[in-house]
Amino acid sequence: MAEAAATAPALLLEGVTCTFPSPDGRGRTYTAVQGASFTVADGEFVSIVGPTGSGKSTLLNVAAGLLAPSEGRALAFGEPIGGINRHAGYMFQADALMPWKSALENVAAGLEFRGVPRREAEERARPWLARVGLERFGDRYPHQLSGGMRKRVALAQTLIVDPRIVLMDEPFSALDIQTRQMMENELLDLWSADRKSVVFITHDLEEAIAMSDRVLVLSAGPGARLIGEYRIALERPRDVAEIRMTPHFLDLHKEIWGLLREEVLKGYAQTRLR
Amino acid sequence: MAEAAATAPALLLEGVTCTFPSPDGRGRTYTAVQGASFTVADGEFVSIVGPTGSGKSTLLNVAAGLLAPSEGRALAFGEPIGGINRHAGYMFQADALMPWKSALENVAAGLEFRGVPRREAEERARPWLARVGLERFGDRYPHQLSGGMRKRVALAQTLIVDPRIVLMDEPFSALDIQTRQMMENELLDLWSADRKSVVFITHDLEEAIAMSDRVLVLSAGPGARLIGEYRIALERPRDVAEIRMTPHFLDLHKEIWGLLREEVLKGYAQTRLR
Amino acid sequence: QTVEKKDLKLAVGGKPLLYYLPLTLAERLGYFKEAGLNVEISDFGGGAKSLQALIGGSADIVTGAYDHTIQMQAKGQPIVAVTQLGRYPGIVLAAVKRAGEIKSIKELKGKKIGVTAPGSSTNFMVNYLLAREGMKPEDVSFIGVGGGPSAIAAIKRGEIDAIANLDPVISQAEADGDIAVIADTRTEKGTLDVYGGPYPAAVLYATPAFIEANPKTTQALVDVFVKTMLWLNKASTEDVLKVLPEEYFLGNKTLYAQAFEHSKPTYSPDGRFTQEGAEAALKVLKAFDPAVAAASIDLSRTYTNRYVEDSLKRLAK
Amino acid sequence: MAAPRSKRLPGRPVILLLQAGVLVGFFLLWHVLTETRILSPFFFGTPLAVLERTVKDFASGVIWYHLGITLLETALAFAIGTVAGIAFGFWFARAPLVSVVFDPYIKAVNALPRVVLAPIFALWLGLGIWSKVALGVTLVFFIVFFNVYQGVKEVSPVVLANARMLGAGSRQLFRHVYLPSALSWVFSSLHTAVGFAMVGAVVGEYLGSSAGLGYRIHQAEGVFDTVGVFSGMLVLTIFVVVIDAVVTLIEKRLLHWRPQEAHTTNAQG
Amino acid sequence: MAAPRSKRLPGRPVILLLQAGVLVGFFLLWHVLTETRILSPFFFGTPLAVLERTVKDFASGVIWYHLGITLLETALAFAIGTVAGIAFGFWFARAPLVSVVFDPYIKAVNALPRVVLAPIFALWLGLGIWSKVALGVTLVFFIVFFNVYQGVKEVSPVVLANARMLGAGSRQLFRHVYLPSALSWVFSSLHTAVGFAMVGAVVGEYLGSSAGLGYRIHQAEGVFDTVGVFSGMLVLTIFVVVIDAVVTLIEKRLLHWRPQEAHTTNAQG
Ligand SMILES: Nc1ncnc2c1ncn2[C@@H]1O[C@H](COP(=O)(O)OP(=O)(O)OP(=O)(O)O)[C@@H](O)[C@H]1O
Ligand SMILES: Nc1ncnc2c1ncn2[C@@H]1O[C@H](COP(=O)(O)OP(=O)(O)OP(=O)(O)O)[C@@H](O)[C@H]1O
Ligand SMILES: [Mg+2]
Ligand SMILES: [Mg+2]
Repeated sequence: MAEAAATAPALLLEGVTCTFPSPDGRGRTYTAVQGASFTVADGEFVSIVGPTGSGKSTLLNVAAGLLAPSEGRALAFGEPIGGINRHAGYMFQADALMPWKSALENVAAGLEFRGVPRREAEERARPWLARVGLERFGDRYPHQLSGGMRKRVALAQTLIVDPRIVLMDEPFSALDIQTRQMMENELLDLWSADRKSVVFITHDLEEAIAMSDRVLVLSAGPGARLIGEYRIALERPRDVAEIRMTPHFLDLHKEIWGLLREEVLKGYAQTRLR
Repeated sequence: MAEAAATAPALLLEGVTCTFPSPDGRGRTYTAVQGASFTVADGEFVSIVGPTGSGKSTLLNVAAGLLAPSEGRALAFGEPIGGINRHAGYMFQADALMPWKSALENVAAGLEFRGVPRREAEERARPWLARVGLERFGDRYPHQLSGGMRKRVALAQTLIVDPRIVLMDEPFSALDIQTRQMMENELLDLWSADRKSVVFITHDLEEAIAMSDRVLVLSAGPGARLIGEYRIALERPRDVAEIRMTPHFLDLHKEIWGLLREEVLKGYAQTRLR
Repeated sequence: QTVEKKDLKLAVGGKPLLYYLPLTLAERLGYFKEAGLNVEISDFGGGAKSLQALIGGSADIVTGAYDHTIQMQAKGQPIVAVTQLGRYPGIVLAAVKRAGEIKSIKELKGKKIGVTAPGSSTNFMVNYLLAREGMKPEDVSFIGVGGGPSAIAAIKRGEIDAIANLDPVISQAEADGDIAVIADTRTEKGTLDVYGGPYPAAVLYATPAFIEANPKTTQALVDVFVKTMLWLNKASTEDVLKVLPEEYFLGNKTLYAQAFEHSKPTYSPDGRFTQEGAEAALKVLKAFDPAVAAASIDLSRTYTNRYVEDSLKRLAK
Repeated sequence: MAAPRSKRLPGRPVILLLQAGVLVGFFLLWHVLTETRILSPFFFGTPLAVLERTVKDFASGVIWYHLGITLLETALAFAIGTVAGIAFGFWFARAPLVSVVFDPYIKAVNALPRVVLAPIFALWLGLGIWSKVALGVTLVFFIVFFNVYQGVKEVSPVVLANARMLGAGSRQLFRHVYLPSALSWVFSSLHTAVGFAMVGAVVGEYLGSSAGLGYRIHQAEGVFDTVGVFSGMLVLTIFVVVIDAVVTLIEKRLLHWRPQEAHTTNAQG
Repeated sequence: MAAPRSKRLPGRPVILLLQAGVLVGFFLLWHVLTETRILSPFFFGTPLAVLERTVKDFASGVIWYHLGITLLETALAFAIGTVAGIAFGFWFARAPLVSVVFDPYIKAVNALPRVVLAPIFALWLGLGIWSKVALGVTLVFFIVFFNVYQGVKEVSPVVLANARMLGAGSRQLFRHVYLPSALSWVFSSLHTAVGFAMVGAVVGEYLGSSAGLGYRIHQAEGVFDTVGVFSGMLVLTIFVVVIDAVVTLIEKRLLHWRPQEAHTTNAQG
C-alpha cells in the first residue's frame, strides 16, 4: 500500500464526465465535462486553462472529492477518492472564508481542526498572514477586507496546513500585477521547498506557463474535453517576472494561445446569438 | 438646473476621506482613503488602478452613494449624492446577483424595478444575455453558473438599465483573455454609442490604458491618495487587442507601471513582516 | 306562550361534572326545545370563566355556583340566581391514605391540601373548617390540583396529604381505595355539620338587566329546570344513565353510576332557595373573601324564588 | 462549492416504511406499557381502545363537525397570524426607530399567558370561533414575527446594495429582495406556527366553547374518559401533519432556487 | 457592499424617552378607557389600582417568593428547552435519514395542546416545579428546534466545503461552521422562546400548583380580583423583558462579526 502510494500519481482522473441535473430538477441535463483523463504526478505543478464556464472548477471539485463524477473515477495516491480528499488543500474560486472568524482565526482554522491548541495555531498563523502582506489586518472580519485581501487570506488558509496536493482556483485574479507576482513567487518558493503537487486554474496563460511543469487546455463546454497538454521545460527555479521574456516561453505562449483562442471563439459562437 | 447639469461633470469627488471604525467597534480607526479629489466628465471613460486593498472599491462606493465619506463631498451632475446615486449603475466586485432569480430574471430585474412589465423585461433581457454569451443559460440560478458566467450576468444586469454613469469594479478579472477582450470591445462599443461616463477599476494596467480616456493611480493604503493621473490620447475607436502594440501605448504603460510598481512595493513593505 | 329571546347562550364551567348534571339532563330530555328555546351551551374551563362570559355579555345565562352572586354584588356587578339546581355543595374533604392517617381537621396542621383551584369553593370549604377549629388558612398549604385526572394523579403520587374535591374525582379515588373521607357535603348531614345549614350549590343565574328585559324567557328557563329537578327527584339511576350521552360514562360506567348515587342527595328537589342557605353562604364568604367582607350584601337581591314558585304552581300538579 | 451528501437517502418507499415502523413501534410500546400496567391505563388509555374509538368516531361521523370547526379556527389563526407576523416583521425590520422603541413591548406581550387572556378575548370576540382564533393568532404571530424580523436583517448587504443600485424602490426591495431572502426564515417559523395555531384553537375550545376538538377533549377529560382524550389528540395530530405537508409543498416550490449540495446525475459516489 | 441607513437612529436617551412615552401613553389610554367605562374595570382593572397593588406587593415582599419560583421554572424551561432544541436541531439537520423519518412525528407532537398534557406531566413529575418546567420545555423546544434545523441547512455550501477541505471533522464542523452560522437563527428563536418559557411556567402554575405567579393570578381570578390578575401579568412582563435583554446582550456579543451596513466615522450623510 505504502509502496503503491509512493509510485502512484498524486491525482489520477480517468474518463471523468460530470453531468448536472437541469435547473428545474427535471428535463434536460447539462454535461459540463466529458471524459476528462489526466494525472498529476507527485510533486508536479499542473495548470489548467480553458474558456470561462468550460468546467475547470468542476474538475477541481472532483479532485477535491466534493463532487462525485457521473462517470469515470478519481484517485488520489492510488486510492479512490470517496468523500473529501484528505490529501488535498483547496483554495476556492468564490469567497469561502468563514465570515464569523477574523482573518487571523481564518488562517489558524486548519491547524485548529487538526488539534493544534488555539493559541499556538494563532501564533503559527501570524507569520502566514505576514507572508501574504496582511499582518496588520489579522483582527478584521472578512467583510471588512477588500476583495484582494480576502483572496490572500484564503491563500494563507489553504497553505498553512501543508497539504500534499494543492488545488487552486484562480487564486490571484483579484490581485494587482505586482502583488500577484510576489504571491506567485511565494508559491513557487513554497512548492520547490517540499514539492507538493499543485493543480492550478488560471485565466492568465502567462501565469500558467510561468508557474507550471505542465499546462492542460480544456475545450469549451458543454461536454468540455481536455484538448491539449503542454510540457513546460523551462528551468527552475524561475522568477515569474523574468521568465516571461525568454524565447522558449514566448513560443509556448504562442502555441497554447492559438489553441485556446480557437476554442473560446468556438464556444462563444455556440452560445452567442448575433 | 438643467444647464448646471449639462456643464457639471458626471462625477465630482472633492477631498474625500473614508475612515472606518475599527473591527471591534471601538479603539483604532482605519483610514482607507485620504483626501481624494477627482472628476469624471460627462461621457468620459476613467480607470482607477492601485494596489490591492488601497481603497478603489471604497471610492466607487462613495460615487455610488452607498457610503458616506467621513470628510469631503461627492457630487453627481452637480448635485450632492445623498443616498443612492440615481444616475449610476454599479457592477460590484463581489457576487451580487440575487440568488433566487435565474440568470434571465437577474438581468431583467433592473427593468422590472423601473416598471417594465415582467414579460417585456425578460424579452428585452434575452438579447443582453446573448451579448455576454449566455443565451443558453437564462434559466440557471447563480449557484449553477461558473464564476466567469456570474460576472457576465452581472455585467448585463448593470448595463441593461442604461445608466448615465457606469461604475465597474474589476468586471473582467474572472474571464479568460479572449472572452475578456470580447467583453471589453462590447463595452467600448456600447460606450461610444451613447457616451456614458464610466469609472472602471482594474488590476490589468493594459486593460486600463486600452479602454480609458484617463487613468488614475491610487497609492497604497492606509490613507491612500491619488498620486497620478494620465490622459490617454489614443485615437478612438479602439480595438483593445490591437492597440496594445502601438508605441504610445507602450510608453504610457511603462510610465504608469513604474509609478504603480513603486507604490505596491512601498505598501507591501509597510504591511509585511520579513 | 312566546318568549322575548329564543336563541340563548348558556355558559357552564365543566358541563360533564355531576355538579351540573341537571343541565345536561334538561338538554337531553329536550325540555329546552319543548319550551321553545334554542339554547347553545358553551363549556368553560371553570366557573370563574363562565361567570366572566356572562358579565362580558357573551353569555346570557349561566349555571354556576351561588357564591358568585354574592361575590359579584360585592364587586358592584349584580347578578341574580333564579333557580337552584344543587342544595348541598358536594365537596368532600378526604385524607390521602398514602400520606398517612388523618382523622380530624386539627391534624391537618402543616399539611398539604389539594383543592380544585386556589380561591375556589373547595378552598373556602377547607378554610371554613379550619376556622371552626380555630386554625388559619396559613396553617396548611393549599395546592391547586384541578378537578380532573390531575387530581387523581396528585393523589396517586402522594403529593398531597388531603384533598378537597368534587365528584367524580372523589368517587374514583374512593373506588381505588386511596382516600378516607373526613367531611362530606354530599349529604344533608354532612352539609349541616360543615356549614350549619344548607348551602346552595349550582344555581341558574343571569344579570338583573337580562331578567328585566326577558321575564318570559326567564320564566321559561326556570320552568325547564324545575321540570328537570322534579324529574330527577323521581328518577332511578338507570333512568338517568339512559338519558345521558354515552360519552359521559365511556371512561367507566360503574364509576359514573356510583358517583351519581353519591351525589343524588345534593340535587335540589324543587329548585327553591332558602334564606338560611343564602346566609350560610354569605357567612363563609365573609370569612375569606376580602371583597365580600368589606361590602354590605343584600341577600334578597342575590336570588329570587318568584319564578320557581310560579313554575311549581303550574308544574307540580 | 459542492458537498455531496455523505450518504444518499434511501428511496421514498423505504422511508414510508420506516415512518410506518416508527408509528407501529410507538403504538406497540404504548400497548406493552399499558398492558403490563407500567403506565396506568387510567392516565394513558390503551392504544387499541384509542384507535377503535377514533375509527368509530369517524365512522359515525360525529367527529366531522367538531373537526371542521377546529380546522377552520386553526386555518384562520394560522393565516391571520402569519400575515400579521410577516407584515409587522417587515415593517419593524425596515423602520429601525419603531423597532427599537417597541421592541421591549413586543417581547412583553409575547410573555403574557394566553390562558389568562381567554376571558378578555371572549369578552371582545364572543364565544364563537373568533375568540379561539384570537388565541391562536397570539401564538402564531410572535413566532412568525421574530423570524421575519431576523430574516430581513440577514439579507446579504451586497445583494441589497445591488438591487438598490438597479433602481429598486422600497416596494420592489420588499418583493424582490427582502421577501425572497427571508422566505426560508418565514417557512421555518411556519412549521412551528402550524402546530401552535392548532394548539391555540384547541386550548381556546378547551377553555370555553360549545364545539370543536378541544371541547370534545374537555368533555372527555371531565368524565375521566382518557381514551376519548387521546383519541381527540390523535385526530389533531393527524390533521396537523396534513397541514404541515401542504406548507412543505409550498416551501419546496418557492425555495427551489436554493443552492443545494451540488451533485451530478448517476453519481456512484 | 455598503448601504448607509437611510436615517440615523437618535441617541440612547431619546429612545429611552420614546419608550417611556409609549408606556405612559399606554397607561393613560388604559386609564381613560376604564374611567369612561368604555372598558369595564371589572375585566380590565384600572391602571392606578394595578400599579398600586404591584408596588404594595413588592414593598410587602410577598411577591418575591412567588416570583422566584416562576423565574426558576422559566429559567429551567428555557435552558432545557433551548439546549434540547439546539441538540436535536443539529442532530436532525446532520442526519437526513433520521430527520426524514421523524419529521411528521415532530410536527405532530408540536401540535399537541399542552394544557391537555398537564395531568400527565403532573403524574410523572409531581406538582412541584418540574411539571411546570416540562410544560415550558415543550413550548420552547419546538421553537428552537425548527429554527436550528433550518439554520443548519442554510449554512453556505462554499464555506462548509472550505472547512471540510481544511480538515474539519464533524465535531469541528459543528463548532466552527454550523453553530456560528446558525447562531442568528438560534437567537431569533430565543427571543420567542423566552416569552414561551414564561408562558409555560405560568400556565403550569395556573393549572395546578401551590406557588408562583401563575398560582397568584389564578387565585386572584378565583375571587374575581382583576387588579390582582393584571398586577401579576405586569410583574411577569417586566421580568420577561429583563431576561430578554440578557439574551440580546449575549446575542450582540456572539454575533459581533456580522456584516453590517458599512459606514464611516463622522459621516455627515
Ligand atoms: N451545481 C451546478 N448545477 C448545474 N450546472 C452547474 C453546476 N455547477 C456548474 N455548472 C455548470 O457547469 C459548467 C462548468 O462550470 P465551472 O464552474 O466548472 O466552470 P469554470 O471552468 O470554472 O468557469 P470559470 O472560469 O468561469 O470559473 C458551467 O456551464 C456551469 O453552468
Ligand atoms: N466595512 C469596512 N470596515 C473596515 N474596513 C474596511 C471596510 N471596507 C473596506 N475596508 C478597508 O478599506 C481598505 C480599502 O478597501 P477596498 O475594498 O476599497 O480596497 P480595494 O482597493 O478595492 O482593493 P481590492 O483591489 O483588493 O479590491 C482595506 O484596507 C479594507 O480593509
Ligand atoms: Mg471556475
Ligand atoms: Mg475592491
